[in-house]
Amino acid sequence: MNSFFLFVLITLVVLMVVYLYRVVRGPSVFDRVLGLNGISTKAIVLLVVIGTVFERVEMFVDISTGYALLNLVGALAIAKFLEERGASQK
Amino acid sequence: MTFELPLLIFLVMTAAGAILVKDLISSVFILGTYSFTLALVWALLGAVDVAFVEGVVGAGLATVFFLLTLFTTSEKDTQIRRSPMPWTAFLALPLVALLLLYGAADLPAFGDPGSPASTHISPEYLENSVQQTGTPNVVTAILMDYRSLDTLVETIVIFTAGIACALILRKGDS
Amino acid sequence: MIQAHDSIIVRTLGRIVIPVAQLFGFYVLVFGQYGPGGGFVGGVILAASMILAILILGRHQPDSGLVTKVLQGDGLGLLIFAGVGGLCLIGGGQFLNYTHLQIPGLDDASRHFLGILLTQFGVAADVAVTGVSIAISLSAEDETEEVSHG
Amino acid sequence: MTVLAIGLIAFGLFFLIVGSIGMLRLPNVFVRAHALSLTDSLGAVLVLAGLAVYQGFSMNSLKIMIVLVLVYLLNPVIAHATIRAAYRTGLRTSKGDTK
Repeated sequence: MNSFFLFVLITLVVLMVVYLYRVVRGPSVFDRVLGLNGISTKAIVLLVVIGTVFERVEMFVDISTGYALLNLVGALAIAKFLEERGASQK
Repeated sequence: MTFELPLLIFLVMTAAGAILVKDLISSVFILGTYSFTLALVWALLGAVDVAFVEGVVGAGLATVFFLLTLFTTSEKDTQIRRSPMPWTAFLALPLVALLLLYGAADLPAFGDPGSPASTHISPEYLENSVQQTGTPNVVTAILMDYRSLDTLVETIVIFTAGIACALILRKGDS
Repeated sequence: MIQAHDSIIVRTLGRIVIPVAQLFGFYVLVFGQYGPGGGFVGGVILAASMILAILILGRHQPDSGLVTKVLQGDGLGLLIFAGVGGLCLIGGGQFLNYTHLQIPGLDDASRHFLGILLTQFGVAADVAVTGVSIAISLSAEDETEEVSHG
Repeated sequence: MTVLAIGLIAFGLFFLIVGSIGMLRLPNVFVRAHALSLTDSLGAVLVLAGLAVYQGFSMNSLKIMIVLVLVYLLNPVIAHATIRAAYRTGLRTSKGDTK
């Protein structure tokens, strides 16, 4: 079972690298935002998986709930910022 | 543990990306990713409280503050103009890296029970904190009870930062 | 001034998520003695929930009236923290030595537990108010226009 | 129970991998948002459900369920807000569409 979770962990990190490529290369700013959100989703799942491996889920679940809520604040701030900047350019 | 290696490589990749990217907005995004990854590394090392603070402050609140700062700038302010790297850096940086690696060879191993940090006072905290304070989380007990004066001064620092921001940035006579 | 977000989906989600975020902040704050978290993280999550209210519902709307009230509490958290220390002084001990909190019927460990809880509330209040205050300062309120009008 | 958990996690991992391939290969922002909001949400939710099943019925699985509901609510809304901003700033898929 533990080796299966290790496989899940390494797969998730490899998927994060794919999203990082989109964040660094992305032709428009919105590609970068989407990539950032994809990475944070992976990070939320990854924390719960790490907690399961360590058998201390009750701690790591709190961290991942905090991540999920704070991620919303950051993403909405980014969206509003880009919307207002684009509107002021025209 | 074999899993640390891909995460650390990912951490270095995000740090390099935040420096090399062309405009400030993308740099802010990649810094958010960097904080996420650093928090994952802390969680993997077992430092749960540090991971929580890093994730919540670094990835959440700092990104919002950076963006609110960028709100008030114009488009051409957020482009980074970078001068070419001086040739002395190519000589000096590998030397510094070698020096740091040489110094790191003398550090105690990870989790070594005989290292100076884990023999001086931390055994006493670990043994007595539950009886003395009734708090199972040792980190909270140390921060808020044994070292509470330090925490008080940190709180004063945060308060001062808020006051300074309000004094400098708020307009009007309010 | 930050306008309200004009998407009905985002505003509906905000009405659901903001109370959840505040509840979670209090949970992290109170249970910081048993799990990860504590005053600092709880305060940051409370501040984030109020910044979320500013971003989604708008700054001067009646829905985000809590933010205006919170801004009056600058320095309250520091007062709570230092006040607990002062109570220890009054009880005849050292500053912030919770053994000397003079509450009858409690043993030493419970006094320390209570002192840690109260100081955590102080830290959380300070961090939350400061976070909202910095966000409001950075968002460049156009109070100058109101001044020039009146 | 463990077999069900492994099945759910593997199924979710499949969706996450498909979402990543979509993020890499799809042609423009508006199409890539599908990879993020639909596929990625489902994958993450399936993996979290598998982990909750693996824990058995306890306080821990309840907490994992809270994270699951939050991810399932927040992820599509974030994609919606981002794509809405992209559309408002005048980004279009083809040149004929541009105002």
